[in-house]
Amino acid sequence: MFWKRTIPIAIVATVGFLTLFGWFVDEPHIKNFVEDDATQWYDILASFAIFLGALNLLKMQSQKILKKQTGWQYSIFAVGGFIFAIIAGFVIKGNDAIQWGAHVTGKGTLFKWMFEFMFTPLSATMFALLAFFVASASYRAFRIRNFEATLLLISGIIIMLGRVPIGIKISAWFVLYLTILGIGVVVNNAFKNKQITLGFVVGGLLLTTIAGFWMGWPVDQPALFYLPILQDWIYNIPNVAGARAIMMGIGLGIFATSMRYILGIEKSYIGE
Amino acid sequence: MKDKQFWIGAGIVIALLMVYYLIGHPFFLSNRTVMLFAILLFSGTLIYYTRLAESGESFFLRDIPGLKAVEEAVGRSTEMGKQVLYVPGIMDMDQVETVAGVIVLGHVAKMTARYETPLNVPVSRAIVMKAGREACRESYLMEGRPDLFQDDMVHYLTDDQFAYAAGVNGIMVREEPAACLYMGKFYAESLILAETGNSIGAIQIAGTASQSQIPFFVTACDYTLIGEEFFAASAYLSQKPELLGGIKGQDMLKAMIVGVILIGSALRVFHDFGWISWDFVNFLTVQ
Amino acid sequence: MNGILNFISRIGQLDRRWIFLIIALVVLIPLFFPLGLPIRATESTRLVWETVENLEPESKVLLSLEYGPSTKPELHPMVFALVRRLLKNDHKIYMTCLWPDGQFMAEDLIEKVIELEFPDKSYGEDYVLLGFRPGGEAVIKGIVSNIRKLYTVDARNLSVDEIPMMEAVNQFKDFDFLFSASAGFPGTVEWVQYASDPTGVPMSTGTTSIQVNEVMPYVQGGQVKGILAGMPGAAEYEALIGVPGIGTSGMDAQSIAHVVIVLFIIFGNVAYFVERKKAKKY
Amino acid sequence: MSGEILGAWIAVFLTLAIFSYLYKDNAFYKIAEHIFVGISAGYWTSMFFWTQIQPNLFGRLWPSKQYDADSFWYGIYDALSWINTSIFPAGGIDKGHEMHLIYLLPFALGIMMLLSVFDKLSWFARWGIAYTVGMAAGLRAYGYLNSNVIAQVRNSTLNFSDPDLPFFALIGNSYFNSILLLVGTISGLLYFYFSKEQKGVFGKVARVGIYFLMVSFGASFGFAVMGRISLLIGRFVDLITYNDAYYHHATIWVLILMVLALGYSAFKEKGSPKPS
Repeated sequence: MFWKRTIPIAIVATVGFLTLFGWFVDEPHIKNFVEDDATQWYDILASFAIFLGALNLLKMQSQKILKKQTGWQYSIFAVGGFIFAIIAGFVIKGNDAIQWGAHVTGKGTLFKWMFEFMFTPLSATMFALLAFFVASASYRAFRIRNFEATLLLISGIIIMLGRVPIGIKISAWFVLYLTILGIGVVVNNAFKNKQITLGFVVGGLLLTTIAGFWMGWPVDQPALFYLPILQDWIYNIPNVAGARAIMMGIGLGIFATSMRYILGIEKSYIGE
Repeated sequence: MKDKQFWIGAGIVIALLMVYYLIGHPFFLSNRTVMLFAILLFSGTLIYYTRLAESGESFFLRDIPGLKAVEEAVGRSTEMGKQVLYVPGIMDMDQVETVAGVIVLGHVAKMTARYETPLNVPVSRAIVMKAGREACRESYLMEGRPDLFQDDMVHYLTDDQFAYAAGVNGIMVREEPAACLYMGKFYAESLILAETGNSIGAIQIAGTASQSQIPFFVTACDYTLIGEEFFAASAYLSQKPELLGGIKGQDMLKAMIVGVILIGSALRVFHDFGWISWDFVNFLTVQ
Repeated sequence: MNGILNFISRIGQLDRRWIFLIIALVVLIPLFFPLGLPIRATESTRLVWETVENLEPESKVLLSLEYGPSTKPELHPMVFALVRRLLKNDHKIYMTCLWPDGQFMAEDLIEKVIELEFPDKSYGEDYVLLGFRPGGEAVIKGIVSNIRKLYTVDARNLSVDEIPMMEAVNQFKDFDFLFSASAGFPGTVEWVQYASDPTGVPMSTGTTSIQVNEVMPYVQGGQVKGILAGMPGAAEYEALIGVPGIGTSGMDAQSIAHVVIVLFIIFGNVAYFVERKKAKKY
Repeated sequence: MSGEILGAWIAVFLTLAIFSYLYKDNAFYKIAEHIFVGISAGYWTSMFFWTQIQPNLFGRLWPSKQYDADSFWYGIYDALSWINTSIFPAGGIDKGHEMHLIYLLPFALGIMMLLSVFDKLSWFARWGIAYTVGMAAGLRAYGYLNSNVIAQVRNSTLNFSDPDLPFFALIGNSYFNSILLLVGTISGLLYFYFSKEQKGVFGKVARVGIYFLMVSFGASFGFAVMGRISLLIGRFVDLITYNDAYYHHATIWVLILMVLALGYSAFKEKGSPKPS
């Protein structure tokens, strides 16, 4: 029990206190540990751990092949890919001018070749799949179900259009017309009276048209309805307010959770 | 003044700090004093409420729908005879979110042990694999079902973000889990996971403090624990008084912060108008 | 009428693969037939531009590259544009990488922009690639406390003591400006928390679009001086300095794709309403 | 350079194979996915080893600066060097480090981590986990409290410092914007208040908070669309490059072959009764 539980809890508390209060201490050894060694140690630890992970991956995939589970043929590619990467990493350098160690970031090595022609296209394409997913997600999710969803939709669309060059071409008057129609829907829902709705919409459109002729239809006036300016406002004011609230919540949550670990109130991450 | 021990302790800490200050505070970075006080005040509040809860005081805590849904999701998987997929984020244990994710995993493992539902936890970091296994093993043991636990429930895929996403994607489309839980720190892969989960019709619950990913989870998942709610999850799920007390303490801190913002606004405006010379902004700028 | 309604509600249940196909086409076609839409700089881009323009001549600029191949399309254009401007204004550029693949990106930058367009600028005097050091936040802290301890040699194995422009550069405070081109962790947020906030050295940033929201509160509060937001941010910066580049050329495809997605959203909603109406009727 | 042309073909194949997932889960995607998982695991294992363990750990334990062939400590090193000279080059490791024997501690934790594969010793990993959690907790608690809480409290306060501040302006600061920011931040923060039912006045404030959160999410979403499209543009530009005559039109050939293969398999599936 002592080795399995008490020591780990003691390690958390000691290291935690040291790294937390080390921020206030102007003593070279402690400062060095907090600012440099602490994270380096973790990195070293993680680098050892990754061998463990790789072993687990190999075990799972080889089991699949040996037991001929469904899709075992594909596991051959996983094992093969891993072995190829390890060979490029530890056995064949491919460029004698570069030292071992520098070969993982240097030019002309097998490792670099693997990075450029296998790793890069795979990860960049996987990332690019998101362009499609984000389109289908917005298609499905941006529905005017309730007021909150509508806000999400409107702010999303304004940012999407206002941020790109085409937004500059969209006249503020067009947006104004749309806004009046949109408010018309709200008015209709609020009063449930066709006459009021009709009066509002026709009146609004008429007034806008008169104002438009009077002002000569400038693209970026009234500024409130010009997408590039409107998106800048949304992005700088309401967006920041919301983001800041979440940010502070997260900050507090992380602080409180960290303190719970350091003080040993929460210790289930090592099993209780 | 209910908790005598606490106040005595706090008094001792303050006294020690005073003594330290009076002897010339060696090795102390004095431009960070504000932060030191903030830490002491904040942790003091948290400890106070934790102790209060431990002594039997109970607090009201509102429901978080996403957390109620976790048990439902596990139940549904059981009915359908399918597995539960749990993704503890793509970062390592050096992120507080990941640790929180592993703790929630422990609670989920208790449920799957109770319902005898298969659990599948692909992870992207080996330390998380180790920690996840320990948490699951313990949960299955506590539920009296060590026979159902296997090490390979929690298995490693790869450290790489998108390779991991591709791998989990594959698991989803081929094994078709009925419930997908995403709890941890996420980056761009969040939408790949959530969209694929959606396409296989799984019930999806996400919890994350990765600010930029919350919107995707909100739109693509059935329930999302937003930011701080996620950190409250382990307290809600465990219902342990000391953890619930911490949540109450956090709430008090939020009230305090709102107060400081309001007072600070007044002070700042007074300063801007030249009525007072003390600069609030400068005071809170800690270098 | 019924036919139209049926058609609309069928669009509502459109197989998402059709959406995928249309997106692919609208992104691909403008790449072959550009439209040349005008570009207008947003406030936060302008702030970056102003900050860079207001630097004293021969300022020491730390440029940190924290991205890899997967986010290259978003960050590479802005780094290209920024470096062009910095070198044109005779600033000195110190490049560091917090991500291992950042070094590949930096090499690419040197090859394609600096060596090609600024042949009179020499390595070690006007720009230097200090390279990648492992450790994430620890590297930032190392740069803040003592950069020479962290970087004894640069990426080309030259001793730092023999690099002329490294003279009088000992710690982060010796730099005049920091630009972090960041695609995630460690990146902008860590630079704010561990370098810029504690030392007061001004910084700007360029991030992937998705990260913008995370960084915005820092920008709004003045902790970060402006932000270049994704590929459009790069295009705006290119417009401000008057040198169109990769960012500008991608903007047409970007514009059309956005319009198409907005159209999808509108169709989706119309279909949703029609469906709801139908459901009410029966 | 044939390596480059071969590489281009492989890159094109892998790119299109991943894209083929958009059509449906198919053999090409499965191959690419498994290769990706395997390659990346090997990639990061090598990367971590050569950027962490070798330079930062071994480089600190046996730096070339203090190399002394007669000492016992470097005797161990020489033995290791005899086993493998690429990891342990003769004469110590030159990564600019001094000797720090304190790094034997993380070394030991790392070894314990490795030993935890054995069932009996699985608890060995706990020490490493404990170290990681403790370090993360201490470092993050300070960083987040400073930048995410204290600094944001400061930024949320009203900013009326400009004497000619307009009452309302869309761009830049104004009385209206400053107040709106304050209201939004506070109401948003109160949404996260757990120990009070969201009813009555408090409920309304929390509702307003949600509205701000939603606008923020929408904006984020809009940005995401933007970023993702940019990445797709990047991919297409690469594919167009690889379609050059220099690469023997790799893109178009691989595309045609892949479409044919997928079409054939779809045709075959349609012909045969579904196995259900």
